Amino acid sequence: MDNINTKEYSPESPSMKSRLSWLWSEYSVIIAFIIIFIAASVMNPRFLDINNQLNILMQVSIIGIIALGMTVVMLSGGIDLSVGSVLALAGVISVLALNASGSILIGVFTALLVGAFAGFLNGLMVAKGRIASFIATLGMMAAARSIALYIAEGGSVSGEVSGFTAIANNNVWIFDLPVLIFFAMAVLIYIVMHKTRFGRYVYALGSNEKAAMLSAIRVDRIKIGVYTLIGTLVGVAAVIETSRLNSISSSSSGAQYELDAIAAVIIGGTRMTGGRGKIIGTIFGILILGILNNMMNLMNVSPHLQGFVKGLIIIIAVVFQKRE
Amino acid sequence: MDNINTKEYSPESPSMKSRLSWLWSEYSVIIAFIIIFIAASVMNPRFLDINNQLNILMQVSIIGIIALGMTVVMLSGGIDLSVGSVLALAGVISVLALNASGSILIGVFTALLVGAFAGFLNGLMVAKGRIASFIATLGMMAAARSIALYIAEGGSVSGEVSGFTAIANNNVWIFDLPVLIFFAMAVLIYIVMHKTRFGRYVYALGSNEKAAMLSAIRVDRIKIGVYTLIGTLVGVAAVIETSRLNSISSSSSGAQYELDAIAAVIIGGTRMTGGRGKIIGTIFGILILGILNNMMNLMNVSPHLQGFVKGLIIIIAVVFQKRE
Amino acid sequence: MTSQPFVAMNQIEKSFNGVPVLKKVTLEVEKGEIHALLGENGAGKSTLMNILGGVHQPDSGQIFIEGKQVTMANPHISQTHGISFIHQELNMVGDLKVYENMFLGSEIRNKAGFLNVEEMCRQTREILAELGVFLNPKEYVRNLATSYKQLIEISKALLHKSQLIIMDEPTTSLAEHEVGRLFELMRNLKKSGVSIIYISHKLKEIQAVCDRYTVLRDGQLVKTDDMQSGNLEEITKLMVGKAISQERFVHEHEFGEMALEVERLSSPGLFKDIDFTVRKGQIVGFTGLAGDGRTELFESLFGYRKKYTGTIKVKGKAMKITHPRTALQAGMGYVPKDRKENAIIKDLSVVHNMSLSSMGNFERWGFIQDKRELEKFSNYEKTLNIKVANPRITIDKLSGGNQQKVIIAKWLEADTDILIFDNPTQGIDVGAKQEIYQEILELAKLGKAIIILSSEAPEVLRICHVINVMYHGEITARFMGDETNEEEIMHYATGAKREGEHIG
Amino acid sequence: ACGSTENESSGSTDEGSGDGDMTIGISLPSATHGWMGALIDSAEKQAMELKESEGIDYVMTNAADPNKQANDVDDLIAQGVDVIVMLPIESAALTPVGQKIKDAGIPLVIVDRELENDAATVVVKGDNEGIGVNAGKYFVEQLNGEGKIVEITGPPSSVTEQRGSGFKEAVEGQEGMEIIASQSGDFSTEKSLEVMQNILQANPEIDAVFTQDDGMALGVMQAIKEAGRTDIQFVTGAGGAKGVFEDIQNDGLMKATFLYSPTMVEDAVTIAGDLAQGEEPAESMVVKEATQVTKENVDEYYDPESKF
Ligand SMILES: Nc1ncnc2c1ncn2[C@@H]1O[C@H](COP(=O)(O)OP(=O)(O)OP(=O)(O)O)[C@@H](O)[C@H]1O
Ligand SMILES: Nc1ncnc2c1ncn2[C@@H]1O[C@H](COP(=O)(O)OP(=O)(O)OP(=O)(O)O)[C@@H](O)[C@H]1O
Ligand SMILES: [Mg+2]
Ligand SMILES: [Mg+2]
Repeated sequence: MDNINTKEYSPESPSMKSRLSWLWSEYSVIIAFIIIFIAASVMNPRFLDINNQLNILMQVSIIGIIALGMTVVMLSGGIDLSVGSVLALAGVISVLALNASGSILIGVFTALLVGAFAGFLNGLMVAKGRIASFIATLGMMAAARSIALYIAEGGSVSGEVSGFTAIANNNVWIFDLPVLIFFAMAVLIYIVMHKTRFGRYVYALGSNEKAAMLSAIRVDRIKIGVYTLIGTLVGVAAVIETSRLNSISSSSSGAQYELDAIAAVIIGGTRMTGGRGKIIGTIFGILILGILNNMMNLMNVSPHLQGFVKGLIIIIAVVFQKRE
Repeated sequence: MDNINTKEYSPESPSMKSRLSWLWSEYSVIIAFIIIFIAASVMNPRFLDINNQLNILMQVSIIGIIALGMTVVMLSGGIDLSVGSVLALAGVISVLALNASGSILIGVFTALLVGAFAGFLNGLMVAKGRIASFIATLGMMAAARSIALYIAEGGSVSGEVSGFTAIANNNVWIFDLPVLIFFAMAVLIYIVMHKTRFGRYVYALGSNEKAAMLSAIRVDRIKIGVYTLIGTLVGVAAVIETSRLNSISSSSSGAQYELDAIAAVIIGGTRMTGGRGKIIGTIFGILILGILNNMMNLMNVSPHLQGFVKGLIIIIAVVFQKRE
Repeated sequence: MTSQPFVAMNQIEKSFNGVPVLKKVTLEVEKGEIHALLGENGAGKSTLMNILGGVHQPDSGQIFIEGKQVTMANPHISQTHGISFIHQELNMVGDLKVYENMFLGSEIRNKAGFLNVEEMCRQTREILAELGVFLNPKEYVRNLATSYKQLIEISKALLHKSQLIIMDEPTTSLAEHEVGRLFELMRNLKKSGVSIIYISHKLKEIQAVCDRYTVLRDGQLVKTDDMQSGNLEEITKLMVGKAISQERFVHEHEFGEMALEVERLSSPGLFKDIDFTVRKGQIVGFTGLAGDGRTELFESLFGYRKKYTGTIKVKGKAMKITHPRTALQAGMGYVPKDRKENAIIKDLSVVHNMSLSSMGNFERWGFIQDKRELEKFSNYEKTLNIKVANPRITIDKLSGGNQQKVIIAKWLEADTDILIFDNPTQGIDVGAKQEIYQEILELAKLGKAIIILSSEAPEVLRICHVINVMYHGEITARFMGDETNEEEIMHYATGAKREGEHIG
Repeated sequence: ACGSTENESSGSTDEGSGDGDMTIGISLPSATHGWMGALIDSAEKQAMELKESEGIDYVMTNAADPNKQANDVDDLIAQGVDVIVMLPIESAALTPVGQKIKDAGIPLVIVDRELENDAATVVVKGDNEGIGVNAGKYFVEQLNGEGKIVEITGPPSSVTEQRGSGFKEAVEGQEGMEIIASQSGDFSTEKSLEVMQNILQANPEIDAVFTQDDGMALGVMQAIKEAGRTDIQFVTGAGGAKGVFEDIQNDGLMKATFLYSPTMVEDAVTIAGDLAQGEEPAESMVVKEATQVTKENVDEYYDPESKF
């Protein structure tokens, strides 16, 4: 038995201690998460309730899926401000398609398609138009919201096909389906980023675009791919959001999702300028935000002061983890 | 005569033609502005009305002042999302101070102080805490709005000192005072950025932070200075905004000002990542936005579609001017 | 009294992440001497200097300036002690103008507190002229060639009227005549009592200008001595543990078929009417001064620049190369110069940098096989003698020379038939240089077509079969490698002489 | 309608009273404009009062979008609150959430915007459509069926939609009445000022201005004052803000506003308190009339201490 154990300590798997210090520097967000988790448990016993835990998971799943895509975009050195608006647009159009066709599959497919197409346009603007991603996606943010409002005449549209709400409201064992979709997406994006050349190229591009290009990487395609990917993920999120409430609002759905998603990515340790960061970090980042929102509801913080508390804790979480 | 003329063509003052091309590459935003201006004149004859022109100037002055500060922040490689919230906070506190003291001077001074202090905190977080400016100012955005809401109990506060409204509602010749304040600030910031070493260091820092540091520049101080500067400018904007209507709303005042300010800066040709850009560009950027808003009202564009039109024109303006 | 050295670094120790890099190193520099600091890549030279310059803090040991102990907490403090530092990696602010870079951190201001632009421009022109450089001080640095950036970096250090100037490989992208001027300047500085610490891997330079030398090896002091008493061979031995020949490589293998034919390649303002051919197994060199257009030429050939005319034939087939990817698919590889900007991805690990251009070699079912990457890397680690403790650390933690070797490994792994090396031995120590030449020769023997761009005439002379000399974007001469010498090359490179082809 | 939930809810109330205290859960949108800010404040004040007088605890949550509000309600249900007060951001979107509350056996008090099913135990609402309709009638009356009208709307939302369509409905019957411009003032005074300035430029002749919110009306009046326009006969608002009342009192350009007071939430919280204590609601629908406030009756409604 001993033998097998020692075998693990080959030169490439360093000692326990250096492993911990590596964990700390690479994944300090996990430690921040654990501390916040413990603090929350102590402050309110209801927090640990299994139902509450499942609620939190459910609550972060939509922004979580978007944050996964945002991680990829930010690793590539860009940003996507349009996610919230595109979610509204994809939701509105997909509900219309759903109602028109009566087919859930078509509804879902439409959402993905609209999201992917909006992302593709963002990618084109960034890659071929050479527009700063901030401004390109700011434009898309305004435009997508505007089209959604126009189509839905400023109001919300509701699904009329029974069974559509099942997507977000079904459970598998104790988990809500959206949570499982989130985890599936997380695993998928993890694999894409760490096990395929696409992911490798994204990191390279975010770190040094010129060197990436001189390494014979088609930087433009990768960029378009990155924005199309987040667009598709936003489409997935739109399906869940629409199905959950069986309706989507052209005016308020998705409002400020970009800020939450970006906050999760940065709390998760991804560098603003790209090239450095981890999918796992983002997952813990989004969990931290979820716990914060949940705790604020549980603790009855004065509504006017919730922003203050949230802002403060985000900053503390980030200060706490920075190591460079 | 000829002689004098040729003397001008020393290697450092290029020919007319190359001068034009230089103008184009450096100040293409001005050309975009001229085109939009002409288009607006053609589309609606009322646009050229002197009162309308003065209105536009008045309308851009508040965001304009903020955008000047945003230019400096973005040149340094940062961003400030908290401007709108800090404006509300500075406004609320200054009205309270104004009413309590009965002194306009104290009111104005308080606004500047609150703005500068919030900026200083942002600067500390970015420089000493090494927090990404996006996240630091996102935290400040939430916190400042929250405190403003808390102080004003979610409502708005009104000035009770006669004479306070004069600040924003007086004219000098045909110009409203806020317009003149905006121009004065523009000249001031121009001088700071191009004639003092502070400005030089801001560019250096935004372009290559490591090189700036190795040149023995105290990078931290410059960063703190940059955020304090924009904070102070936000304080100035808060005074104008409050004085204009003699009241400020803790909930809606300043909402999304950050997006307009950032858009103006980028339309003005400043690079997202810092180091490159011009104050003059920002001024034309803000004028373009002002004309856009004005034209959409003049033409009575459907509110649902305004976002689309605005997003589109911003992107076109940016595509049109990019030259690299 | 006078025997007190200007700077004394005593028993300096430093480690990064638990890996010792400097082990009780002692260095003394007298007033008015030029002191060479020598050693292999990764020996710790730059680290030692970074400690003196306030960039890094030592783990233990003391620094004395004129006998007084000092703490170099940051670059600013170091500067106030009269120390200027020319860093190994260029640290220019590209978005500022030449004069703004020169005076960054020490601007001249008028009485009102505003910047005195005219005075700064005047002084900039003056000091650049001393190095034989005539530039518009208001030009943006980003528009300048690397050699100019390096010269500006040097001038900036001169500007401070320092008592000690640290020069960490200042000549890596300079041409011969520019180096000559720099040496002249250094000798003048020495006369006026300024001390200089000079780091370079070009031993001829060391001999030409240095008074004393200190050799480091694996972070340990090996020897400090006067220059006269040691000859180059001895120093080399101290550095790498064996003697290195400076002889020309002998080529005995046969050339294969035509690999690359370039006809009438032109790009306005960059290069004009370029014709040349490379056969399999042939090593073709291109040399010239800065601004001769050779980098731009090959960047175009490699698809990084797109605005050019003319025909490119790869293995007899005409190709339109519009992207580095197409170039790679056509069988071309390119090791760019200025590795910091163009070659290394500093956030990727050493292994991942190596595999970046040839992901296909490491994939199975579309997924990357980590193990295969590591295995391949350990091969290169041995053959190229790359010094790295753990190949999973990010590449920016490696010494400059080892970074360069990883980049070469990257293109060896891509296994292209044509390999273009732009300044392949920039900042590489003599031992490693030899290894890289050896590797290149092996590749040629395997039938690869090799192109070497270099500003160092001796480099192309040592290894190339054919040498092209460029001047102002044109090929002004072509020699067989064994039928010419440095002097002749210089003639054509400086435009003093211009002729048609020298070989039939 | 709530007969079926009665049994279940009494079950959960028992549990609640088991640990000795009762809790009201409040789910509101976040304070993005003055009216909502005032409403949140009113709700908190009323809840605090209940806490002091009756010992009923409360938990308040705020959300910027329907999904977040659904999350908030999940949290409230998970905490086992005894009654929920909700102002749905979107009626349609929060309807399934209301159902969930009902299924959990928790009484629900809906404020301001109705759900599309019968999940609510009690609805306390203003009359958004009524604001538009009443304002429309007022315009027809004052302008004698003829005139050029400018409309300043809120940001796109169902509230804006209802107020706007009520107004159009009432005005469209009149041949001579025309809405010459309709622009959004985003429920913000500053934005409305700017927008009105521009509209004044575009339209040399305007007879009256309909604004969907009192805060916006203040901005509109400022713009008219600055432009020195005399053609505009009156401006109307909606809500019941102190500043607007004062202008009506002082014979300003504001001639009328239509009540839509944020204090409606106080009633809702009070009713929720009663429900929590197991009382039957007196009525299942409390409609706050969009009462027209003009010079004649303004003193009845004016409260100098009001924050709104
Ligand atoms: N910031 C750092 N973090 C970790 N290791 C470092 C760092 N800087 C340098 N090292 C390591 O320290 C050792 C010495 O590096 P240094 O740059 O001093 O070498 P050098 O003698 O200047 O080599 P070269 O001639 O290639 O420039 C190398 O092994 C390098 O990997
Ligand atoms: N360097 C790259 N940059 C961007 N996209 C790439 C790159 N390489 C491959 N791809 C994408 O993957 C797809 C398949 O690549 P392709 O078949 O061209 O690779 P390949 O030449 O077979 O490479 P290898 O032989 O190394 O596997 C391409 O259509 C392209 O979209
Ligand atoms: Mg070095
Ligand atoms: Mg292949």
